[in-house]
Order: sequence, then C-alpha cells, then structure tokens
Amino acid sequence: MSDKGKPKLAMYWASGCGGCEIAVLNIQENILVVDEVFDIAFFPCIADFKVKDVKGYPDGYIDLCLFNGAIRNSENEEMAQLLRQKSKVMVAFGSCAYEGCIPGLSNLTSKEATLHTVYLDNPTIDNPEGILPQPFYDAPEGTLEIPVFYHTIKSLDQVVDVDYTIPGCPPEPHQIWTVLQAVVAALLEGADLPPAGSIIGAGNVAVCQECTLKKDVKKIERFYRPYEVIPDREVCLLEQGLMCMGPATLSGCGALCPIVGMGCRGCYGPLDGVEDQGAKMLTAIASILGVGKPGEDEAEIERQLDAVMDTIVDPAGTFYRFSMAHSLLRRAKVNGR
Amino acid sequence: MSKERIGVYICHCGTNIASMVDVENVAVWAKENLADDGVVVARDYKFMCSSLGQELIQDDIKEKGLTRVVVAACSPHLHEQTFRAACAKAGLNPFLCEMVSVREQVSWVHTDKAMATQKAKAMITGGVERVALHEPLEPLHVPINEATLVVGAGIAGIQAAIEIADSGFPVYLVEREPSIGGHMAQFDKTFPTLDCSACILTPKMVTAGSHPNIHLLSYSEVERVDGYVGNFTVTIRKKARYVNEDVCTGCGICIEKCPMKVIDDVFEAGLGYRKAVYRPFPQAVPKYPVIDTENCIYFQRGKCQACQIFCPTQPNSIDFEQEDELLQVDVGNIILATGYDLFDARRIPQYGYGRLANVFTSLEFERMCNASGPTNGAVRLRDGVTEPEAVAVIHCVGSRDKNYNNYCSVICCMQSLKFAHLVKERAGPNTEVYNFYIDMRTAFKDYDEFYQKVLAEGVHFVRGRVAEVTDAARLPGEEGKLIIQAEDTLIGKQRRVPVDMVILSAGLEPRHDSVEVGHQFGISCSVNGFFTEKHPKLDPVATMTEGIFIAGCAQGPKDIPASVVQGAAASARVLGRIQQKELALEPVRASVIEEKCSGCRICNTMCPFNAILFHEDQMVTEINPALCQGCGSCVAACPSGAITGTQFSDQQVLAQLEGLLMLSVNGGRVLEPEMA
Amino acid sequence: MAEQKQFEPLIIGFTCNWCSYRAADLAGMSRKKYPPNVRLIRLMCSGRLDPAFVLKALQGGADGVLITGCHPGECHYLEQNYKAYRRYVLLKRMLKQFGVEPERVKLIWASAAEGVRLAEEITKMVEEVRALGPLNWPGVAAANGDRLIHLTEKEEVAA
Amino acid sequence: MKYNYYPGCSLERNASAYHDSTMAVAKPLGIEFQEVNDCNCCGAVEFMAIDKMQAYALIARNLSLAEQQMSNGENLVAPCSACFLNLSKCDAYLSASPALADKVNKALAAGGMHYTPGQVHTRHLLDVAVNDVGYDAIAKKVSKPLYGLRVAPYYGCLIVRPGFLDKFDDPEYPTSLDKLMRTLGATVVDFPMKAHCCGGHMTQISEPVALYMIHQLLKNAADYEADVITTICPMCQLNLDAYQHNVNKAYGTHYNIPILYFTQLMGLAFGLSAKKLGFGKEFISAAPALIKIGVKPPKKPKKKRPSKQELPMPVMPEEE
Repeated sequence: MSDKGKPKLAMYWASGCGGCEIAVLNIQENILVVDEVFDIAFFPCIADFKVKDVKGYPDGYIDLCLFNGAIRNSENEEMAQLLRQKSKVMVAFGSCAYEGCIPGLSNLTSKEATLHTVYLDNPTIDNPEGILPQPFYDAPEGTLEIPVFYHTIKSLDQVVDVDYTIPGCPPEPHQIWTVLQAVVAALLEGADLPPAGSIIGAGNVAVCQECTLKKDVKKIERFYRPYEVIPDREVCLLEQGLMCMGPATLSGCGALCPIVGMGCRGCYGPLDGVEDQGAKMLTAIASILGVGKPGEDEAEIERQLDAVMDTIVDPAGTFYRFSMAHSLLRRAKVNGR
Repeated sequence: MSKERIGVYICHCGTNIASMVDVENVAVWAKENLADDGVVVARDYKFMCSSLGQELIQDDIKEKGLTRVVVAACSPHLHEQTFRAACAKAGLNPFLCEMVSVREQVSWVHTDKAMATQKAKAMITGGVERVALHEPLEPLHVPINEATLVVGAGIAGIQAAIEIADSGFPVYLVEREPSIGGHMAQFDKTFPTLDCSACILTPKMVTAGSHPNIHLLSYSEVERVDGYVGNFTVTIRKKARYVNEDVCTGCGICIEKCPMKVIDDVFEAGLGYRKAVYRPFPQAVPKYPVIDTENCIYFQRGKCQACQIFCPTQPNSIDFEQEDELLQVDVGNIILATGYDLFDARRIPQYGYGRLANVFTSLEFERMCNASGPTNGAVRLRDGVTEPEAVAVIHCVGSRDKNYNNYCSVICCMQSLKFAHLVKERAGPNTEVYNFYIDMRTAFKDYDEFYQKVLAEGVHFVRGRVAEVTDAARLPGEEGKLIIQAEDTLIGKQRRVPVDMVILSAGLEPRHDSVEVGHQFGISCSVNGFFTEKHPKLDPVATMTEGIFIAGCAQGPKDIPASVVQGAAASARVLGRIQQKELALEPVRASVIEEKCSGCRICNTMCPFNAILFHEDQMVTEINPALCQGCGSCVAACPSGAITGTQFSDQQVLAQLEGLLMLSVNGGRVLEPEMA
Repeated sequence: MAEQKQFEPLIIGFTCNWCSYRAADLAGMSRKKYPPNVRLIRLMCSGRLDPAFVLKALQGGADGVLITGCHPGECHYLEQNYKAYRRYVLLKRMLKQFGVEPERVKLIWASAAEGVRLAEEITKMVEEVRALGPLNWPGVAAANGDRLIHLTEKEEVAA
Repeated sequence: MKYNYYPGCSLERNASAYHDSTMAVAKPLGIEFQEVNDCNCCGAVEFMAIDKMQAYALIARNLSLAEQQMSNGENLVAPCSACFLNLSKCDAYLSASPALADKVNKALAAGGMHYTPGQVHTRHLLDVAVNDVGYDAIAKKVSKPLYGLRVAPYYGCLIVRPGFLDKFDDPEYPTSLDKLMRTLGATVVDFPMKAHCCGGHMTQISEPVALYMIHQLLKNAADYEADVITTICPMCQLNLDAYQHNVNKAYGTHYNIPILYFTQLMGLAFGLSAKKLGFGKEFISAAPALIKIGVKPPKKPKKKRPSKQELPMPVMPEEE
C-alpha cells in the first residue's frame, strides 16, 4: 500500500438519483478525514475525471470503489465491468446497486412502452415524425454513439461480483461512516475485512426492533393511504391500517420513517437469508388480515377478502418498491418478454 | 457437491411399480446423474419393505457409511415408519430417511411408461436434494395423563369406560341425556338372541354408574377441549338438574305428584308421555330425576312447586336455584362414542309418516314393544286400542337411496326381522306380516338362522322397494286400510298390499351436530357425516388426531356387538398409550431463531393451539414446542424468516422444488437454454 | 426429435399431508389415471405454503403451480387453510401485475375422500396450462449448480 | 312482471275458461302476458310416442318462435301441463345432445327457423304465481276469501314430474297448490291421489280404463268430502268434468263435484265476476258449490282431548 501512496477511492454514479453521493457528503466533517486518508481516483460527481483515466490505471489500482445506481443501459454495465477490473473492493452502494430500487420498478413494463411514453405519448413532446433514440447516428463529423437502453434493469451483482453491499435509499450517513472507518482500519492497520459478500452498514433484524411504536397482536380490517388518516403516533402504524414494510426490512436506519408517522417502504432490503422481500411481505400482510373468519360461508369470505385487498393499491409496486430487480421474478412478463 | 453419502432404493413393489416405471433404468440413471448430489449407491429391488429389502439398506448404511437414505416406493403414509425403523436399526437417525411416492403418484396413475419413468427420476432427484438437508431429530416425548374422557354413554361408551376403569385408571364418562344407556336402552328385545335389551344393558349401566374409577357426568356436555395428546384440558358443562344429587334417594314421589304431562320425544321417541320432572326410564342410571324447565309450571309461570312440596328428603332435594356447573378435567386420551340420530321419516312424504296415523318409525315400535313403554309392550294402532291384523315392515327407509343416504345402515334388516317376530308374538301368530326389502342382509353370527326362524313363522317377504303408502282405497278389501304399493321384483308385478299398521325401518344418520363436535375435538367428518377414522380397514377406532379415538355408531352404522367391540378396542388403544407413560410424537415443530426475531408480532395470530407466546420484556416471540402441532403456518407468515420448522424448513422444501424442476416432462433437461 | 412433440407443461403441486396428499394416494389406489405433468410436494398444511415457493417454482422453470388443501372447516389444524386462502388471493392479484396468466396458479380444496375429483382437476389444469404454452420466465435460468446463471440478455438495437 | 305466453291448442277452445280466467287474474297478479303468435300444437302426450324426431321439431318450432319474439326475458309460460312438460323436456334434450339439436334445426331450417337450445326457460303458470308473485302478494289481493269451500287440489301427473331444471315442487307429495288455496281462504282437502294420473287420452283409446282411473280420483276426493276439485291442466279438467256422468253410469255413483281451474278460484277470491272467469262452461255446474262460500272463516276444529290410551301423533314440520 505504501509504495502507491494513499489508498485510492472511487465512486461511480450509474442509473440512480445521486442521493447516494449527497449521503456521502452528509458524513459532515468526516469527509475531511476521507480526503486525508484517500486519494480520490475517480469520482465524476465531484471532480472532472475521464473514463480513459480509469482505463489507464493498472488492475486493482483502486482500493475501494463505491458503485451506486442500477444497470439501466450498456454504459452502466461497461463502467461496472471496468471498475470491477480496476478495484480491489467493489461495494454495491445503496438500494439501486443492491436491488434495483425505484428505477427497478420499470421492470413492470417493457422497453417499448417506456420509450413510447418518453418520446411519443407525452404532453410536452413535439415529435411528429416519432423519432426514437438510435444507438448509432452517422453525422457528417462521424458516427455518434449512445448507450443501448436495456429491456430489464439489473442490479450490480447481476453483472459483476460484488464484495460488499451497503443497503438503503440512501444509506444512512452514520452507517456510511462506520463502513469507511472499517475499510480504513483494514487498509492502514491491516484489520480484517468483514466476510466477502456480506451486507454491511445495517442491522441483522427487522426495522420493528428499532421502532419505538407500541406493537400488539395485529388484525387488520382494511388499509388506508397515508393521506386518508392521521395515525396515532404511539402505536404501530401497520395495526392502524397503514402499509409498513418494517417487519420484512433490514434495520440499521433507526426506523426513521415509522417514528415520524410514515410507514417504512422497505429500502434497506430483505433480512439475511430471505431471497424475496416482496413475497415475505405479501404473506405477512395476508396472514394478519382480520377478515374471512372460519365458519363464514365461502362466498362471503371471498367478498370480504376482495374488499380488503382492493384497499392494498398496487401490491407488486408496494411489496417490491425497492427490491424488484433483485426479486425472484425480477420483472413482469410483457407480451412474451 | 453435496458432502452427504446418499443411498437411493427403487422398489418394484412386485409389478405395481415395475410395470409402469423402468426401475432398473432409474437406478442406473440415479447412480450416474446424481453422483455429484451425493448419491453413492442406487439399487432397485423387488420388495423394499420386505425384511430382505430393509437389510439391503442396513448393509449399505454399515458398509458404505451412508448418511442419508431415499426410498422410492409407496406412499409415506404406508411404510415411512418401516424404513425409518430399518435405518434406526442400522444406526442412522430415522429422520434422515425420505420416501418418494412413485407408486400412488406415478405407476398407478400414469399410462405412458417413458413419461412415468421420467417423472420417477425427477421425483427421486427432488427427494435426494431434500434429504441432503435433513437434520437428525429425536421424537418429542410427551407424558400421558392416565385419566381418559369418554364422550357419550351408549353401549360403546359404557364398554370403553368399564374396560379402562377395570384396568385401574380413572375415566370421566360424559353423557348429554339425564341417564346413560343411549339408544340401546330404548329397545325391548335385541336380535338375534331376543334377549331383553334392558336385562343385558342394565348390569353394565350399574357397573358404570358405581365404578370407583368412573366419574359419571350425566346430563353434561363438553364445552371446550384444549391441549394435545397426553395433556388435554376439557371444560365440561354439568347442566343444572334442579335436583340435589347428594340428598335425593331416587324415590320418584316428585315424578308422581308433578301435574304437568308432556310428550317425551327423546326417550319415548314421541310415542309416550313424561312429567315435567322425570326420569327417562325406571332403570335409569343415575337414578336422580331432572326438571325440564321448558315445560315445568314453576319455571314457566312461577306457580306449583308440587315436587318440592312432596319431596320427603331433608333438606329438600328439589333446588330451583341450582345453576349449571363448569368443571375442568385433565385427561390423556379421549374416546368419542356419541352414537347416531335416526333418519327423520317425515322426509319421505310418500310413506305418510306424520300424515297417516298408523305409520310408525322403528324407534316408536321399539318403545311400543317395551314393557315399560306407552302400551306396556302390546302392539296397538295409533288409537292405542285396536290390535292390527296385518302389519307391513319397510326396510331401507332413507338408506341405500340416492335422494337421502347412499349407505346401508347395517341394522335395519335384522331389526325388521325382529319386529316381524315381535308382531307375530304379541299380536298373535295369524297376524299377517309383510316385510318389504331390497336385499336381506343377515351377515353376522346367528343372524341368518334368525331369518330362517322368522320365515318359518310365516312372515311374507316381498322383494321390492315400496313406492307409496296410501289410504286411498281402490280395490275391494282396501277400505279403511293402509295400502302398500310396491313392485315385487321376484314375480315381476306391482302389488297393492292392504295392512293396518306400517313400521318404517329408518336408517342411521350421523348426529345432527357431528360437524361441530368434530371441530371441537379437532377431527373431521367423512362425506357421509360420520367421524373419519385413521384407516377404514386397518385402524377404524383411531383418528388422524393423536389421542382422539372413536367407537360405535359415531364412526358409522353398526350393530350392538360391533359397537361393544369398538368400545373395547378403543379402550385397548388408550390403555396401550397409558402404559407407555409417554408418547413419542413426530418431531415436526416450529421454533423461533431468537436473534432474528424483531418482535413485529405478525405471527402472534397464527396459532389456534396457543403455542405462540410473546415476551413483552425482551420484545421477542417464542413457540412452546409442547403445544406446537407442526402445521408451519407461522413459518410461512414470518416476514423476517425468523421461524424455522423441522422436517419442513424453507431450505428443504426449496431444495426439493429445485430437484423436481431439473427434468422436463418428456425427457431432456428442461432448462437447456432454448436456442431461441 | 423428429416430429414436433406437443408441449408438455411442467406443473408443481403443493399438497397438505392430511387431506389432499391422501386424496392423491386415493387416486392412486383407485388407479384413476391423470397426466404425468404434475409433481407433488408434501407440506404439513396448506398454511405452510410460503408464496415465495410459488414464485421460486415459476421462476425455476415450472409452467404452472397447483395449490391444494383441506376444505374450509375440515383443516386438521382447525383453520389454517383460511390463512392459505388469504395468501393465495393476494398472490394471485400480484401475479396478474407480473403478467402471469391466472390459469397458471390454481387453488383447489380436496378432502381425503376426493381422490377421483383431484385427478380430474389435475387433468383439467394440465390442459389449461398446455393451451397457454410454456412460461419460460425471462432472464433467469436455474442450472444444476448452486448459483443461478444469469442469461446474458441479448441486447437488440433500440426500437 | 312480463312473460311470454304459450296458450297451446286447448286454451283456445275447450279450455277457454282457463284462458279467460288466466287473463282475468293476470292484472291483479301484476303479470303481463305477450302471446307467441303463429305457435302450433305441442304434440301433447301421444306424438312423442309415435315419432320422436317429428315431435321435437314440432315443439322446437314453438321454442324458436318464442326465442325470436322474446322481448321481456327468457321466461315462456305454458298454463297447460302437457305443453309445459313437452316444451321443458324438448329444450332439455336439445341442450343435452348437440346431435339432436342439429337434426331438429335442419328440420326447422325448412321453414327458415332456428332454435338455440337453452335460450327459452319454460315455466308453468302455477310456478309463476307461487314463486314469482308469491303467496303474500296473492294474499294481499284476496278481497272475497273462499271461506268454507272445501277444495281438493289436484296436480295431475305431469307438472310435478319433470326431473329437469323446471321442477318446482316435490314429485311425490306436492304442496304448492295446497298453500295457494289456503291463501285464498279455502279449506284444503289433502286427498292422497292428488298427483295420480287422470287417464289422459286413455278416454279415446280404452274408455273403461280411463273411467276406472277417473272414478278413483272422484271417489278419493268424495271420500274426503271435497266440494270442488281444482286443477292446473285442461286435460285433467276435461277428463274429470266431462266424464263424470259416464263414471256415475258405469259405477252407479252420484258424484257431482265441479272441476274448476285454480285461476278461476283465484279470480273469485280477487272479487272478479264469474262471467269473466269463464264460469258456466263446465259440464258439472259449479253453482251449488260456490253457494257454500261463507262470509266468516270456519271455526278452527277444537283439538279434542286425547283419550287415555291414544298414542300421540308425530307433528309435521309446517305445523310445528
């Protein structure tokens, strides 16, 4: 390590909202420590770097690469592969890289429908000839090239091997800082790194453990949208019919949302050992519905169940809001694809 | 690469499997293709369940150091115990043996040999993937409470109670009616011996009533059953008799003095009367009378109290303030001997019961023949005076009939023969008796001899189902008579037989509340409504719920000897359990991984057996292994995956699923990426 | 293969140990024939069925999933099939959003005495799924190894 | 409530009383009948025995006409039992066997017609009155209850028999007409042969057999002291009414029981004029019986105290 000077840090922003970069800055003055310890080798968001610089680095030159954002197009994938080649430790930083996050929800539709909505059927669009972006365009000056738009969004670990994952949308600053300290300790004082492939910067139990609201036996008659009801701030929101993904989501964020009266949306992803967060939440919600009691006749039960489930708007979008690209089914099958 | 050493054994089952599944090919295939899944030996053998077959496994375990065994043969419900025992004998934990049902689910139900063989391979792959993840388990040992609960004190219940009590163990005998004895107490004679029913039943009733080990709870019903085999907690409601049992001597003066006479439609089957304070029949056990609050003048209008006034006992045993009592008893096993209900003959309007006066049901006629019955044993028409000159007995009323009950009620033929004999005996030998039957079913000991005797007495037997019983006379000699319109299939003609009296041999139906009672005790009812036995041929007195046994007509129509036998059989099973002192239960249980539980309490409503309890202090849920029945609903409900279940954990099921998905239905690996 | 064989759907069946598994046994004992496209997994109760099993089956190569259990009111564990029914209804609603045709995932109550009826229902479902054609869930193919191999999606030129 | 109406051949002429009374009570019952025009005879009982194919084609022609002219729901009301049975059975057979339906439709094609099985739901008039209108609605319309009139409800053997979807009462022991008569205030005589056959066309084929069967019915009704026999089928009305004097001659009996359609009695109870209800067309005049209709309801027979030895009778469900 010493011959090459300070450890090299890289952070790339693939298909995401940039919130993760801001979260890194949110570690307050510790950013100075980071600057002191690390040489920034590649961080396009905060300084001017060129891809060819990275290509110039020898393999493994970058000590720590924080890769945030999902793989939406061919450029994201190429950069992922390039950074993997150039980095010793590759971290899937934030929900997008980990499991597709909000961009991943576009897996419920198709590439054609997406392009159609963006370029053709849109109030602010004036595109009479219906031109769609082409990967190659022969301009007089030469052929122009833009990345190919993928039909399915993929998470980072579906294109390259990932060493660690920091969940969260965005990951909590204090979690980021603890991870950075661990990496620094490992790089400088040779402390051992956490086991490969593990999730770091999070708890190992569901959000409910960190949530201070009072929990009781749950029997839900119907669900409400957040705007429909003012929740009792002392009692578990789920029991009041507000959708809360807390039970099926990894803790670590300190139950930020439920404590302020907003149901957890599940951004820290599933618990360790759970392959599909959405399925786990679906079975939990279905199990605690207080309708369809034994002894009633079947038609009556069916009617009641339909009524309650009509109040769960968009189950797929709710249960897989963050983990769509990393779920078992990964995408909806739209006209055969 | 699985580190387990797995042995795969495919059974020919004679030709049952080998005829449709190429067993040799499957064995060879398993050896080659599943080697990297841990299969070290794969054999096929003619009869795996035979001792030789089992030795094959045992030798392989010893010589080849097998750590897992997969047996592809019949259904686990048949031989799972056999192969587990075989593995245990060879030193391998029995729960590391998995059965794959290639007989019931493959060879017997498919027609295409290639596809059947393919499916067998796929299912064996599933079994291999799954068994690799099995863990060694020890059966759960549950102490057995030596007390037993017997519900229903008809002849079956009484027999069961006496047998257990005689072996020195306590029995709680619960009976819904004021007296024990059940339907048998209503009969006059019993076939085929024509013993007087009371004479052979009363001694057993007295024994049951006074046995030191039998706690008789008559006029009581079971309210609730909690717990599990070996440790049931039963709540019993002892209905208020309004008679103080410690003081009452059973003298019966209150019954004489009571001014209120009502039709008794339970014991007297609607043919006789009883007082508002009554004892069902003289030999009732216990001997204490009961006040029927619906008809008692005091309870309805607050006057009278004749029974209290004339009661000679000090202090007065009539106590109008008496309340229902709720008792709680702990028992290890439960025997349900709740008996049957008679088919309601009014449901067949063309037989005229309820419209035509002189049409009687079998129970009404039983009461009529009984010496303590409404006519003191004399056969009379509905006017109670005239003796019939001609009587018709109709078999299969409401049985063997697609409009009512498909099944045969077993006892109606013999009962009808008994009625024919009783009419001849009581109303004189030259009384004409016509029995209308479909098939004469006299299957058991001395039954057919009784049929020959009744034939010899000159009873006419007409083979044909009765179409109609009408009083519309048509031919001369039919005036004022009941005319039986039936087809006599033996002479191929329609016949109109004028008679004075008709007896309908109504069929046996399950108790009207058998579904609720079944639900209360955690057992199910079969298509016909009787309780479902564990196995109709090999295990008729047990049920699928451990510790719950059934006996007598509650399990299906049967005659008295069979009910007694089943009562004794059920008690033998219970005594076997009690002797074991404890019971080894299938170790299929759920358990919470404490460090993964977030205290979200989603699972808290999942358990009808109250096995899930929440610790407020540590904000963590725990499952009581003793109460848990292993259904797994909480395992599937836990959003953190913090609850796992032995034998049916997520990993095991998913492994089996992955194995099943390996092979396509008609050959070739399903998942070769198609060259699109 | 020389002539084009008709499409043979692969259907995974989940049964409960007390009722529907015994119904399958009874179908066997009464030699009631039905197509070999269904492969049954025995659970202790329909309440044990985790929706993730169904998703895993569909994603792993099954063309349909059959869920069976005891009739409401006849559950050996008293009422767990009611919970199974709730999960099934919510799962079906979500699967519609994933573009999975409703006929591919079906729930049938079958008591231990209804072997013949279960066989007939299986036959009916096999034909229904055969008509729908293979599911072939996009993007993921399970292979024999432990890690899923991700089919590199052939990127066609933008529309 | 609107229904399509199939009069069949008898209601035009010899059973015109049935037609007139049906039309008369339709208004109070709130029913509108729309006759299927150009309909033909339904083949009654015999044609089906002679040649099944022709019979089905003949009946299917009516069904096809009804199907085309349907404007108010798919219910086709046939007051006559034979028509009701034939239309209902034919529709059921055509739905059950597509091969038969093709053959029949080929036959209908000759007249440019077609029938799709299952389209027309045949109903009997009694079924419509009892189940669609309902006893309570009828009770409200009763202004002159038939107190004191002892009525024997006679169902005949057809309308309770069909095992198809149009069965609306117990085949062995029907009670809907009994309840209807009680609703009209009459005293109902529960005579046992109420669902036995009246002989049908046996009067033409072998009169002695027919007279024997008619005699049974009359005897049974007389034994139970019925003033009037009410029926729901022109065939039964004709046999019991027209051949009553033949029976008297053959068996030396003196029966004089008027045979009236249930719609005639309903009309009377609704206070409509006898003329409009087709009274006077019957052979055995109904006048002597109608005089018996009192103003006050008859006293309920006092339950006599059971004698000492008498055994109690089981109670029938509705009396419970």
